[in-house]
Amino acid sequence: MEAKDIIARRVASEFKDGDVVNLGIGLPTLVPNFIPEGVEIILHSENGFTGIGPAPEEDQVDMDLVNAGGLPVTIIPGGVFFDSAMSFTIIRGGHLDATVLGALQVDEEGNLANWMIPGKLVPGMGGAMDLVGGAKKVIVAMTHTAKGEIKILKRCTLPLTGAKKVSKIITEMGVMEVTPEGLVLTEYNTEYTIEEIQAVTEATLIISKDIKPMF
Amino acid sequence: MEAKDIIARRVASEFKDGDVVNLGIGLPTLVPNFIPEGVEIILHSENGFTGIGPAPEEDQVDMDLVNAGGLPVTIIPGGVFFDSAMSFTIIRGGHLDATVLGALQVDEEGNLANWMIPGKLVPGMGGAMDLVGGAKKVIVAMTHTAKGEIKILKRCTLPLTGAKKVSKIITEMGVMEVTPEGLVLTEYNTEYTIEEIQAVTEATLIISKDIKPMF
Amino acid sequence: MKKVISMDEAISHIQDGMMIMIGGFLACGSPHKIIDAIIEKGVKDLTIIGNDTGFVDRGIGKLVVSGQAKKVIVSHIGTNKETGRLMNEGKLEVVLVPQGTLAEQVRAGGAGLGGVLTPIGVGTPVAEGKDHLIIDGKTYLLEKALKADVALIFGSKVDEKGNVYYHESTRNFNPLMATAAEKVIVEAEELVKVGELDPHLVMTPGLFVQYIVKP
Amino acid sequence: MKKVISMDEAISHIQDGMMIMIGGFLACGSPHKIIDAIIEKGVKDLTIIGNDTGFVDRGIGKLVVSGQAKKVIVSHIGTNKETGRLMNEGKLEVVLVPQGTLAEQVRAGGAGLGGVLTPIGVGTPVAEGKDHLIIDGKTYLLEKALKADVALIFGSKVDEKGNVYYHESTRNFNPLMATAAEKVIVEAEELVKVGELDPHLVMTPGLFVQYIVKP
Repeated sequence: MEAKDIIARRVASEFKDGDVVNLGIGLPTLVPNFIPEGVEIILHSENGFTGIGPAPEEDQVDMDLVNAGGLPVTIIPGGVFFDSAMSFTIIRGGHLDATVLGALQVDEEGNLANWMIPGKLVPGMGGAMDLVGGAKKVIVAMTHTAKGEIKILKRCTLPLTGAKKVSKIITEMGVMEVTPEGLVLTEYNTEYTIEEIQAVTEATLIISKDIKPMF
Repeated sequence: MEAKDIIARRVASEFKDGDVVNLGIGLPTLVPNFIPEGVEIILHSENGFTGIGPAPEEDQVDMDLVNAGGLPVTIIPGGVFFDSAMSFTIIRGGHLDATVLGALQVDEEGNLANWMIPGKLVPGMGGAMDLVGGAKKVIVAMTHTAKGEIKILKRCTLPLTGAKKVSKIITEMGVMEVTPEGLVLTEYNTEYTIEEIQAVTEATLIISKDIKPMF
Repeated sequence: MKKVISMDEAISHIQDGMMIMIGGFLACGSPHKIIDAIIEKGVKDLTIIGNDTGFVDRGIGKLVVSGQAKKVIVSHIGTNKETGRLMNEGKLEVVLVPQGTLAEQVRAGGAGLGGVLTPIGVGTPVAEGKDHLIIDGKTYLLEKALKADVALIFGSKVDEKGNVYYHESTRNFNPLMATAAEKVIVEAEELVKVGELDPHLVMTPGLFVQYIVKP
Repeated sequence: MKKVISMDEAISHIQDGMMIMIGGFLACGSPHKIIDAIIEKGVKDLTIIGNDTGFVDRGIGKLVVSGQAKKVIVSHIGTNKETGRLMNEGKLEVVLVPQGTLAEQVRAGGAGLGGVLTPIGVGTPVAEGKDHLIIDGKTYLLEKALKADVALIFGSKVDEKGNVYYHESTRNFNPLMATAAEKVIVEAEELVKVGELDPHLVMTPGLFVQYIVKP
């Protein structure tokens, strides 16, 4: 299984029936493929609806109905349209059970940076700051490193998206919970040793005494 | 013509085609009877719609559709329903061309008191403070005195609904504009002399040099 | 997620001393059957947030008459003489709030905002003891956000996922309150299957609603 | 009140140096024909408030590419490389705002509120230089209300009184912006007669709309 599928599958097991979830663009959009049977989650799209359905057939594309990445999608029965103020009432008001986003950097305090690299790349935060600040659970889902570059740090060096907001980090190597003591490795992918995982992690990993395999 | 009809008729001449107007309960609700032909005003109901129509026939009463006084009404084509937040976005945001309300007291500074008499009557302000604070033009429409008691004062003694917000006072005796200099009598009902009007007005009336009959 | 429950179960979520929001405007759009069930159950010391205290025999006012409210936060009490009487006797605390401010305070509670910066009430008794902020030369009151333990709302059509449509002027405070409480219980006038409501006509997305009762 | 006007007349309301709001989310729900007409007219030094700068060849982004914007206030610029390039060259001022904050700032402008008290952005670069308020122990940023000279919105169905229905995810910022400008011009995808829209489905009451163009 590819790294991104490993990550998406593990993220999918975080949810319980009825959870309202916002999935960031990229890797997080793979999560619905792995939601277990019997669990129904409500997918929220910050541009203004709940109930994101699968991508339409090419001849069914309706450009009035796109996701937050601007791509055509569908809406499932029970989905609802609303404006941007209501969309962020849902996000900021604590009505999202979880958000799943990627990161440029994340650190042991639960700080997250994913909206700019000064002087280099400034896409803007879009809805990410609201999602990180408002969701009950903030799950960072990403490959453990970016082409060898370390992303899980002691302290983020890039401008923050949110301060001390991350709940959990899920990579292809393991699952790390953000606690007041630091990052606790609770599960790991047995294709790696714990030492190998620590070697590509700047933050000190506290090994949970209940640590178990990721799957 | 009764005093209240005189007042309502004069208020009705304040509006131009397309104006959005909120009419308080009581006397102001008579205003639509006198709107001139060719002028269409949009009536706003603060409980959540525009386009208040005439009262329904008894056998057409629908208790889902009431005005801000709780009485059954109708909605005209082009009317729109909304929630209380939108209703007061319209009011507070400056999107009402005028509001017409009664008063317990009004004064030469344009202060208005119409929501409580301490220790005696405390109905509450309802939407009146928002209406007085938000409408572009605040018209006080009332009988000049209340059973002989003077209501147009130098300074209100009752708790205020709004400070320095009144634009114009229209009574059965005349029309007074609130200006930085005080109340300017611009029109009067020729059934009274100016002296008679001043006699039942505590505020000093500045007589407009262009003063003219009320009709 | 089964949201449709019995009235008994719904009422079990309402406990002595709770802060509850109740939708409706002069009893139009109030959850009448839930109100009756609360009276039957006899919980006490409730703090009630609503637009008004309705009438002695209809709407929120019945809970004032029954003596189950220790405090009400409303914009208007003039249509229920019992509210004034109990207030004057010191048996009921009454906080009067301008209607538009109340709507925004509830909305802010639901939207995760700290409060509302409104010009309404400046220079009136409403402003006493509140922080005044001057922004770009204009004075605003800081009115804090409101939240509740339970919101009781009325929906004209509700689907099994809790999506709500409000007919005509029944909407008023209902959609705002649905965002601002730990638990939201909707009294459905009509219960429909998922997919039967036009997703554009849903005014409260089902994610806000925990329980539905169909009396 | 005749609101339906020609594109030429609509464009005449847009002048050099104006602050304009433009609806849409990654070009979904943007008034494309009006944008094209602005490019043809060639007004300059515009400050544009929108969710994002769309794409180089679609949406608000076309006004960035054409060099007519001197400043943009948006949440995201990552899908339009020209925005970043002009910003880096000092030819375009870019203010990045969290999407939910931007939505509320526009809403506050329309609702007559002084600003927004949001927890989003605390501890990030967004907070720099802004007032921090502590309310009940939690820190909020004071983000000021936004208003514009003109708002350009897109409506799927518009009646002759300016009542607007937005289809699917085209709604986004459009109804918020329709409340927050001196003049509101709506580009109608379909123009219908008064009375043809369900008054529950109207998302922008016509009172907010000054002009309608049907390209």
